Amino acid sequence: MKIRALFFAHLRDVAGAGEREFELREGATILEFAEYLAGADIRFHGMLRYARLAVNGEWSTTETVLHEGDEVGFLPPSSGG
Amino acid sequence: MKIRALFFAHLRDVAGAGEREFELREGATILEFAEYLAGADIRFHGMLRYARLAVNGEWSTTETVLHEGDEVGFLPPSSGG
Amino acid sequence: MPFVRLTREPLVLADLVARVRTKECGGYVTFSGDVRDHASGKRVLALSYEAYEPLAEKELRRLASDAELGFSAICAVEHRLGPIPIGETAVAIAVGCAHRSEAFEACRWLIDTLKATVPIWKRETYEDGTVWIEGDQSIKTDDAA
Amino acid sequence: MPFVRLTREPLVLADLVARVRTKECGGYVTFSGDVRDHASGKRVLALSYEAYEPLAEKELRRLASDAELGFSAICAVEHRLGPIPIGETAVAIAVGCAHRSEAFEACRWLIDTLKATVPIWKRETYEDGTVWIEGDQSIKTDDAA
Repeated sequence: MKIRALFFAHLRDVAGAGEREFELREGATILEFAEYLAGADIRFHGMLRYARLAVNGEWSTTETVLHEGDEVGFLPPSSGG
Repeated sequence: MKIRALFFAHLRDVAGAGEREFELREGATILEFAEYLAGADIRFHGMLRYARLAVNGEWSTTETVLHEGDEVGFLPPSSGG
Repeated sequence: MPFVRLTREPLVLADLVARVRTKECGGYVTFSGDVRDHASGKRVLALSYEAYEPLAEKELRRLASDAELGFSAICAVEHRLGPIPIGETAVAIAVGCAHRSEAFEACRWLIDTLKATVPIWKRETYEDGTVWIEGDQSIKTDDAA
Repeated sequence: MPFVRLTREPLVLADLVARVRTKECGGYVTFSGDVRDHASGKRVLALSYEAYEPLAEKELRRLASDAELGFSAICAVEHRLGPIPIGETAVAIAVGCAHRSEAFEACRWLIDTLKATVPIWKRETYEDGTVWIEGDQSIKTDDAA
Protein backbone atom coordinates (compact mmCIF):
# COMPACT_ATOMS: atom_id res chain seq x y z
CA MET A 1 0.00 0.00 0.00
CA LYS A 2 1.07 3.60 -0.58
CA ILE A 3 1.64 5.88 2.45
CA ARG A 4 2.39 9.58 2.30
CA ALA A 5 4.80 10.80 4.98
CA LEU A 6 5.17 14.43 6.04
CA PHE A 7 8.41 15.60 7.63
CA PHE A 8 8.66 18.89 9.50
CA ALA A 9 11.44 21.19 10.66
CA HIS A 10 14.86 19.42 10.75
CA LEU A 11 13.24 16.06 9.89
CA ARG A 12 12.58 17.49 6.46
CA ASP A 13 16.34 17.90 6.00
CA VAL A 14 16.82 14.30 7.09
CA ALA A 15 14.11 13.04 4.73
CA GLY A 16 15.35 15.21 1.88
CA ALA A 17 11.81 16.50 1.29
CA GLY A 18 8.80 17.67 3.28
CA GLU A 19 6.64 15.02 1.70
CA ARG A 20 7.56 11.53 0.47
CA GLU A 21 5.68 8.46 -0.63
CA PHE A 22 6.49 4.99 0.67
CA GLU A 23 5.35 1.52 -0.26
CA LEU A 24 4.53 -0.51 2.87
CA ARG A 25 3.03 -3.95 3.41
CA GLU A 26 -0.72 -3.97 4.06
CA GLY A 27 -1.51 -3.57 7.77
CA ALA A 28 1.86 -2.07 8.77
CA THR A 29 1.91 0.02 11.97
CA ILE A 30 3.67 3.35 12.43
CA LEU A 31 6.25 1.51 14.53
CA GLU A 32 7.11 -0.73 11.56
CA PHE A 33 7.15 2.28 9.26
CA ALA A 34 9.60 4.09 11.56
CA GLU A 35 11.82 1.00 11.77
CA TYR A 36 11.86 0.87 7.99
CA LEU A 37 12.88 4.57 7.86
CA ALA A 38 15.63 4.05 10.48
CA GLY A 39 16.96 1.19 8.38
CA ALA A 40 17.08 3.44 5.33
CA ASP A 41 18.80 6.37 7.13
CA ILE A 42 20.54 6.20 10.51
CA ARG A 43 19.43 9.77 11.24
CA PHE A 44 15.85 8.52 11.55
CA HIS A 45 16.95 6.33 14.45
CA GLY A 46 15.15 7.34 17.66
CA MET A 47 12.65 9.47 15.79
CA LEU A 48 9.69 7.81 17.52
CA ARG A 49 10.96 8.95 20.88
CA TYR A 50 11.66 12.43 19.55
CA ALA A 51 8.75 13.24 17.26
CA ARG A 52 5.05 13.21 17.90
CA LEU A 53 2.96 11.33 15.37
CA ALA A 54 -0.12 12.20 13.39
CA VAL A 55 -2.21 10.19 10.96
CA ASN A 56 -4.49 12.02 8.57
CA GLY A 57 -4.22 15.26 10.55
CA GLU A 58 -4.94 13.79 13.99
CA TRP A 59 -2.61 12.81 16.85
CA SER A 60 -1.61 9.19 16.73
CA THR A 61 0.54 6.57 18.46
CA THR A 62 3.18 4.07 17.35
CA GLU A 63 0.62 1.22 17.39
CA THR A 64 -1.69 2.79 14.82
CA VAL A 65 -2.31 0.48 11.85
CA LEU A 66 -1.87 2.28 8.55
CA HIS A 67 -4.08 2.07 5.50
CA GLU A 68 -3.69 2.78 1.80
CA GLY A 69 -3.37 6.51 1.19
CA ASP A 70 -2.82 7.46 4.85
CA GLU A 71 -0.87 10.63 5.55
CA VAL A 72 1.63 10.15 8.38
CA GLY A 73 3.17 13.23 10.00
CA PHE A 74 6.42 13.21 11.99
CA LEU A 75 6.31 16.26 14.23
CA PRO A 76 9.36 17.42 16.21
CA PRO A 77 8.88 19.27 19.54
CA SER A 78 7.00 22.52 18.87
CA SER A 79 8.50 26.00 18.85
CA GLY A 80 5.56 28.19 17.89
CA GLY A 81 4.48 31.31 19.76
CA MET B 1 -4.81 80.07 59.01
CA LYS B 2 -6.86 79.10 55.98
CA ILE B 3 -6.94 75.42 54.88
CA ARG B 4 -8.55 74.11 51.72
CA ALA B 5 -10.16 70.68 52.14
CA LEU B 6 -11.02 68.37 49.25
CA PHE B 7 -13.74 65.73 49.69
CA PHE B 8 -14.13 62.84 47.27
CA ALA B 9 -16.86 60.31 46.43
CA HIS B 10 -19.49 60.05 49.21
CA LEU B 11 -17.49 62.36 51.48
CA ARG B 12 -18.37 65.14 49.07
CA ASP B 13 -22.05 64.52 49.85
CA VAL B 14 -21.25 64.67 53.56
CA ALA B 15 -19.25 67.88 53.17
CA GLY B 16 -21.87 69.41 50.88
CA ALA B 17 -19.15 70.34 48.38
CA GLY B 18 -16.04 68.84 46.84
CA GLU B 19 -13.95 71.73 48.07
CA ARG B 20 -14.34 73.84 51.24
CA GLU B 21 -12.26 76.36 53.10
CA PHE B 22 -11.70 76.18 56.86
CA GLU B 23 -10.13 78.51 59.38
CA LEU B 24 -7.85 76.57 61.76
CA ARG B 25 -5.44 77.64 64.52
CA GLU B 26 -1.81 77.95 63.41
CA GLY B 27 0.04 74.61 63.74
CA ALA B 28 -3.05 72.39 63.78
CA THR B 29 -2.55 68.76 62.73
CA ILE B 30 -4.80 66.76 60.41
CA LEU B 31 -6.00 64.88 63.51
CA GLU B 32 -7.22 68.13 65.06
CA PHE B 33 -8.76 69.18 61.74
CA ALA B 34 -10.65 65.88 61.53
CA GLU B 35 -11.86 66.22 65.15
CA TYR B 36 -13.12 69.67 64.29
CA LEU B 37 -15.00 68.27 61.25
CA ALA B 38 -16.50 65.41 63.32
CA GLY B 39 -17.73 67.99 65.84
CA ALA B 40 -19.41 69.94 63.04
CA ASP B 41 -21.07 66.88 61.43
CA ILE B 42 -21.48 63.46 63.05
CA ARG B 43 -21.10 61.83 59.62
CA PHE B 44 -17.45 62.84 59.62
CA HIS B 45 -16.93 60.74 62.72
CA GLY B 46 -14.49 57.88 62.04
CA MET B 47 -13.35 59.44 58.77
CA LEU B 48 -9.67 59.16 59.73
CA ARG B 49 -9.99 55.41 59.98
CA TYR B 50 -11.93 55.24 56.72
CA ALA B 51 -10.24 57.75 54.42
CA ARG B 52 -6.65 58.07 53.38
CA LEU B 53 -5.15 61.51 53.72
CA ALA B 54 -3.22 63.75 51.38
CA VAL B 55 -1.64 67.16 51.87
CA ASN B 56 -0.80 69.22 48.81
CA GLY B 57 -1.17 66.24 46.51
CA GLU B 58 0.99 63.81 48.48
CA TRP B 59 0.07 61.01 50.89
CA SER B 60 0.00 62.13 54.47
CA THR B 61 -0.73 60.95 58.02
CA THR B 62 -2.89 62.19 60.87
CA GLU B 63 0.14 63.76 62.61
CA THR B 64 1.00 66.09 59.73
CA VAL B 65 1.13 69.71 60.84
CA LEU B 66 -0.82 71.99 58.52
CA HIS B 67 0.24 75.36 57.20
CA GLU B 68 -1.53 78.38 55.73
CA GLY B 69 -2.93 77.54 52.29
CA ASP B 70 -2.45 73.77 52.55
CA GLU B 71 -4.77 71.56 50.53
CA VAL B 72 -5.98 68.55 52.54
CA GLY B 73 -7.59 65.64 50.68
CA PHE B 74 -9.86 63.08 52.32
CA LEU B 75 -9.76 60.02 50.09
CA PRO B 76 -12.18 57.09 50.58
CA PRO B 77 -11.06 53.55 49.59
CA SER B 78 -10.37 53.47 45.86
CA SER B 79 -12.60 51.95 43.20
CA GLY B 80 -10.78 52.75 39.98
CA GLY B 81 -9.94 50.24 37.26
CA MET C 1 10.07 56.12 31.95
CA PRO C 2 6.53 54.72 31.88
CA PHE C 3 3.70 56.45 30.06
CA VAL C 4 0.73 57.26 32.31
CA ARG C 5 -2.30 59.38 31.62
CA LEU C 6 -5.67 60.34 33.04
CA THR C 7 -7.99 61.36 30.24
CA ARG C 8 -11.62 62.10 29.47
CA GLU C 9 -11.24 60.75 25.92
CA PRO C 10 -11.87 57.15 24.79
CA LEU C 11 -8.89 54.83 25.36
CA VAL C 12 -7.22 53.17 22.37
CA LEU C 13 -5.45 49.94 23.34
CA ALA C 14 -3.39 49.79 20.15
CA ASP C 15 -1.94 53.26 20.84
CA LEU C 16 -0.93 52.13 24.31
CA VAL C 17 0.76 48.99 22.99
CA ALA C 18 2.65 51.14 20.48
CA ARG C 19 4.07 53.10 23.42
CA VAL C 20 5.73 50.05 24.99
CA ARG C 21 6.85 48.37 21.78
CA THR C 22 10.65 48.10 21.52
CA LYS C 23 13.10 45.75 19.89
CA GLU C 24 14.16 44.39 23.28
CA CYS C 25 10.69 43.06 24.08
CA GLY C 26 9.44 39.69 22.93
CA GLY C 27 6.23 39.50 24.93
CA TYR C 28 3.45 42.04 25.37
CA VAL C 29 0.54 41.69 27.75
CA THR C 30 -2.35 44.11 27.96
CA PHE C 31 -5.29 44.48 30.28
CA SER C 32 -8.40 46.50 29.55
CA GLY C 33 -11.25 46.94 31.97
CA ASP C 34 -14.53 47.76 30.28
CA VAL C 35 -17.68 49.29 31.69
CA ARG C 36 -20.25 46.52 32.07
CA ASP C 37 -24.00 46.76 31.81
CA HIS C 38 -24.51 45.06 35.16
CA ALA C 39 -22.90 45.12 38.60
CA SER C 40 -23.89 43.33 41.84
CA GLY C 41 -26.84 41.85 39.92
CA LYS C 42 -28.23 45.25 38.91
CA ARG C 43 -28.48 46.84 35.52
CA VAL C 44 -26.03 49.75 35.20
CA LEU C 45 -27.53 52.72 33.38
CA ALA C 46 -24.58 55.07 33.69
CA LEU C 47 -21.13 55.08 35.12
CA SER C 48 -18.49 57.67 35.77
CA TYR C 49 -15.13 58.01 37.49
CA GLU C 50 -13.63 60.86 39.42
CA ALA C 51 -10.10 61.15 40.72
CA TYR C 52 -7.95 63.29 42.94
CA GLU C 53 -6.10 63.99 39.74
CA PRO C 54 -2.68 65.30 40.79
CA LEU C 55 -2.19 62.48 43.30
CA ALA C 56 -3.77 59.82 41.09
CA GLU C 57 -1.41 60.66 38.27
CA LYS C 58 1.59 60.74 40.60
CA GLU C 59 0.56 57.41 42.10
CA LEU C 60 0.05 55.81 38.67
CA ARG C 61 3.50 56.97 37.65
CA ARG C 62 4.97 55.52 40.83
CA LEU C 63 3.28 52.16 40.30
CA ALA C 64 4.33 51.98 36.68
CA SER C 65 7.93 52.91 37.56
CA ASP C 66 7.98 50.25 40.29
CA ALA C 67 6.65 47.70 37.80
CA GLU C 68 9.28 48.67 35.22
CA LEU C 69 12.04 48.22 37.77
CA GLY C 70 10.64 45.17 39.54
CA PHE C 71 9.71 43.17 36.44
CA SER C 72 12.24 44.54 33.89
CA ALA C 73 9.23 45.79 31.95
CA ILE C 74 8.13 48.74 29.88
CA CYS C 75 4.71 49.93 31.03
CA ALA C 76 1.95 52.25 29.87
CA VAL C 77 -1.22 52.94 31.86
CA GLU C 78 -4.28 55.03 31.09
CA HIS C 79 -7.42 55.60 33.13
CA ARG C 80 -10.45 57.35 31.72
CA LEU C 81 -12.38 59.79 33.94
CA GLY C 82 -15.83 61.31 33.74
CA PRO C 83 -18.84 59.49 32.29
CA ILE C 84 -18.02 56.35 30.27
CA PRO C 85 -20.59 54.70 28.00
CA ILE C 86 -21.36 51.02 28.68
CA GLY C 87 -18.98 48.76 26.76
CA GLU C 88 -16.18 51.32 26.57
CA THR C 89 -12.85 51.02 28.32
CA ALA C 90 -12.20 52.56 31.74
CA VAL C 91 -8.61 51.43 32.25
CA ALA C 92 -5.97 50.12 29.88
CA ILE C 93 -2.50 48.77 30.65
CA ALA C 94 0.20 47.62 28.24
CA VAL C 95 3.40 45.89 29.33
CA GLY C 96 6.36 44.80 27.26
CA CYS C 97 9.08 42.44 28.54
CA ALA C 98 11.87 40.32 27.18
CA HIS C 99 9.96 37.25 28.38
CA ARG C 100 6.26 36.58 28.74
CA SER C 101 6.29 35.49 32.35
CA GLU C 102 7.35 38.92 33.62
CA ALA C 103 4.92 40.64 31.24
CA PHE C 104 1.96 38.71 32.69
CA GLU C 105 3.11 39.30 36.25
CA ALA C 106 3.77 43.02 35.77
CA CYS C 107 0.40 43.60 34.09
CA ARG C 108 -1.46 41.67 36.78
CA TRP C 109 0.37 43.49 39.56
CA LEU C 110 -0.33 46.86 37.95
CA ILE C 111 -4.09 46.43 37.64
CA ASP C 112 -4.41 44.87 41.12
CA THR C 113 -2.36 47.62 42.76
CA LEU C 114 -4.02 50.39 40.74
CA LYS C 115 -7.43 49.24 41.93
CA ALA C 116 -6.31 49.11 45.55
CA THR C 117 -4.34 52.33 45.84
CA VAL C 118 -4.86 54.96 43.14
CA PRO C 119 -7.33 57.64 44.32
CA ILE C 120 -10.02 57.12 41.69
CA TRP C 121 -13.69 56.44 42.45
CA LYS C 122 -16.52 54.95 40.46
CA ARG C 123 -20.10 56.14 40.58
CA GLU C 124 -22.74 53.75 39.24
CA THR C 125 -26.32 54.61 38.41
CA TYR C 126 -28.92 51.83 38.51
CA GLU C 127 -32.66 52.02 37.92
CA ASP C 128 -33.19 52.61 41.64
CA GLY C 129 -30.50 55.16 42.30
CA THR C 130 -26.86 56.16 42.21
CA VAL C 131 -24.02 54.92 44.43
CA TRP C 132 -20.39 55.68 45.02
CA ILE C 133 -18.24 52.58 45.10
CA GLU C 134 -15.61 52.86 47.82
CA GLY C 135 -13.49 49.74 48.19
CA ASP C 136 -16.02 46.92 48.70
CA GLN C 137 -18.82 49.27 49.72
CA SER C 138 -21.62 50.94 47.78
CA ILE C 139 -22.79 54.22 49.28
CA LYS C 140 -25.99 55.90 48.09
CA THR C 141 -25.70 59.41 46.79
CA ASP C 142 -28.16 62.06 45.66
CA ASP C 143 -25.47 63.69 43.57
CA ALA C 144 -26.66 62.83 40.07
CA ALA C 145 -23.92 64.91 38.41
CA MET D 1 -16.94 29.24 19.76
CA PRO D 2 -13.42 30.64 19.82
CA PHE D 3 -11.86 32.38 16.85
CA VAL D 4 -8.60 30.78 15.70
CA ARG D 5 -6.57 31.40 12.58
CA LEU D 6 -3.27 30.60 10.95
CA THR D 7 -2.33 33.34 8.53
CA ARG D 8 0.53 34.67 6.45
CA GLU D 9 -0.67 38.26 6.89
CA PRO D 10 0.39 40.69 9.66
CA LEU D 11 -1.59 40.25 12.90
CA VAL D 12 -3.70 43.13 14.19
CA LEU D 13 -4.22 42.94 17.95
CA ALA D 14 -7.13 45.39 17.97
CA ASP D 15 -9.06 43.21 15.49
CA LEU D 16 -8.54 40.21 17.73
CA VAL D 17 -9.78 42.09 20.81
CA ALA D 18 -12.85 43.17 18.85
CA ARG D 19 -13.64 39.48 18.30
CA VAL D 20 -13.89 38.71 22.02
CA ARG D 21 -15.56 41.95 23.10
CA THR D 22 -19.04 41.36 24.53
CA LYS D 23 -21.25 43.06 27.09
CA GLU D 24 -20.75 40.19 29.53
CA CYS D 25 -17.01 40.75 29.79
CA GLY D 26 -15.45 43.26 32.13
CA GLY D 27 -11.81 42.29 31.74
CA TYR D 28 -9.74 41.68 28.62
CA VAL D 29 -6.21 40.34 28.58
CA THR D 30 -4.09 40.02 25.48
CA PHE D 31 -0.73 38.50 24.74
CA SER D 32 1.38 39.21 21.68
CA GLY D 33 4.67 37.56 20.95
CA ASP D 34 6.92 39.58 18.68
CA VAL D 35 9.89 38.56 16.61
CA ARG D 36 13.02 39.81 18.36
CA ASP D 37 16.29 40.87 16.82
CA HIS D 38 18.29 38.55 19.06
CA ALA D 39 17.97 35.01 20.43
CA SER D 40 20.38 32.96 22.56
CA GLY D 41 22.78 35.91 22.41
CA LYS D 42 22.88 35.98 18.62
CA ARG D 43 21.60 38.56 16.20
CA VAL D 44 18.57 37.26 14.31
CA LEU D 45 18.59 38.26 10.65
CA ALA D 46 15.44 36.45 9.58
CA LEU D 47 12.78 34.29 11.10
CA SER D 48 9.97 32.18 9.79
CA TYR D 49 7.42 29.68 11.04
CA GLU D 50 6.02 26.58 9.44
CA ALA D 51 3.16 24.44 10.71
CA TYR D 52 1.45 21.18 10.05
CA GLU D 53 -1.48 23.37 9.21
CA PRO D 54 -4.55 21.13 9.43
CA LEU D 55 -3.48 19.72 12.81
CA ALA D 56 -2.14 23.04 14.11
CA GLU D 57 -5.46 24.72 13.42
CA LYS D 58 -7.42 21.84 14.97
CA GLU D 59 -5.17 21.91 18.01
CA LEU D 60 -5.46 25.69 18.39
CA ARG D 61 -9.23 25.37 18.25
CA ARG D 62 -9.17 22.64 20.87
CA LEU D 63 -7.00 24.70 23.21
CA ALA D 64 -9.14 27.78 22.79
CA SER D 65 -12.33 25.79 23.38
CA ASP D 66 -10.83 24.22 26.50
CA ALA D 67 -9.85 27.69 27.74
CA GLU D 68 -13.33 29.05 27.08
CA LEU D 69 -14.89 26.22 29.07
CA GLY D 70 -12.28 26.02 31.82
CA PHE D 71 -11.99 29.74 32.52
CA SER D 72 -15.49 30.96 31.47
CA ALA D 73 -13.71 33.01 28.83
CA ILE D 74 -14.12 34.13 25.26
CA CYS D 75 -10.91 33.51 23.31
CA ALA D 76 -9.33 34.43 20.01
CA VAL D 77 -5.93 33.16 18.84
CA GLU D 78 -3.91 33.88 15.72
CA HIS D 79 -0.50 32.59 14.67
CA ARG D 80 1.37 33.99 11.72
CA LEU D 81 3.29 31.61 9.43
CA GLY D 82 5.99 32.11 6.85
CA PRO D 83 8.69 34.78 7.11
CA ILE D 84 8.02 37.49 9.72
CA PRO D 85 9.99 40.75 9.78
CA ILE D 86 11.82 41.59 13.03
CA GLY D 87 9.54 43.52 15.39
CA GLU D 88 6.31 42.13 13.96
CA THR D 89 3.93 39.84 15.79
CA ALA D 90 4.12 36.04 15.48
CA VAL D 91 1.29 35.12 17.84
CA ALA D 92 -1.61 37.07 19.31
CA ILE D 93 -4.18 36.01 21.88
CA ALA D 94 -7.17 37.93 23.22
CA VAL D 95 -9.30 36.77 26.13
CA GLY D 96 -12.44 38.31 27.58
CA CYS D 97 -13.90 37.31 30.95
CA ALA D 98 -16.38 38.61 33.47
CA HIS D 99 -13.48 39.05 35.91
CA ARG D 100 -9.84 39.85 35.37
CA SER D 101 -8.41 36.95 37.30
CA GLU D 102 -9.76 34.34 34.88
CA ALA D 103 -8.78 36.50 31.90
CA PHE D 104 -5.13 36.57 33.02
CA GLU D 105 -5.12 32.85 33.78
CA ALA D 106 -6.79 31.84 30.51
CA CYS D 107 -4.42 33.97 28.41
CA ARG D 108 -1.36 32.67 30.24
CA TRP D 109 -2.53 29.08 29.93
CA LEU D 110 -3.23 29.53 26.21
CA ILE D 111 0.19 30.86 25.27
CA ASP D 112 2.02 28.33 27.48
CA THR D 113 0.05 25.40 26.07
CA LEU D 114 0.22 26.67 22.49
CA LYS D 115 4.01 26.82 22.70
CA ALA D 116 4.23 23.31 24.11
CA THR D 117 1.76 21.46 21.94
CA VAL D 118 0.70 23.13 18.68
CA PRO D 119 2.70 21.73 15.73
CA ILE D 120 4.39 24.95 14.62
CA TRP D 121 8.15 25.39 14.21
CA LYS D 122 10.42 28.39 14.13
CA ARG D 123 13.44 28.75 11.87
CA GLU D 124 15.96 31.42 12.81
CA THR D 125 18.73 32.75 10.61
CA TYR D 126 21.81 34.25 12.29
CA GLU D 127 24.97 35.64 10.73
CA ASP D 128 26.58 32.18 10.99
CA GLY D 129 23.73 30.04 9.73
CA THR D 130 20.14 28.89 10.01
CA VAL D 131 18.60 26.63 12.64
CA TRP D 132 15.30 24.94 13.33
CA ILE D 133 14.12 25.44 16.87
CA GLU D 134 12.57 22.23 18.20
CA GLY D 135 11.52 22.47 21.84
CA ASP D 136 14.69 23.59 23.66
CA GLN D 137 16.99 22.52 20.87
CA SER D 138 18.49 24.39 17.92
CA ILE D 139 19.27 22.17 14.95
CA LYS D 140 21.40 23.45 12.05
CA THR D 141 19.86 23.34 8.62
CA ASP D 142 21.08 24.06 5.12
CA ASP D 143 17.55 24.73 4.00
CA ALA D 144 17.65 28.50 3.52
CA ALA D 145 14.13 28.59 2.06
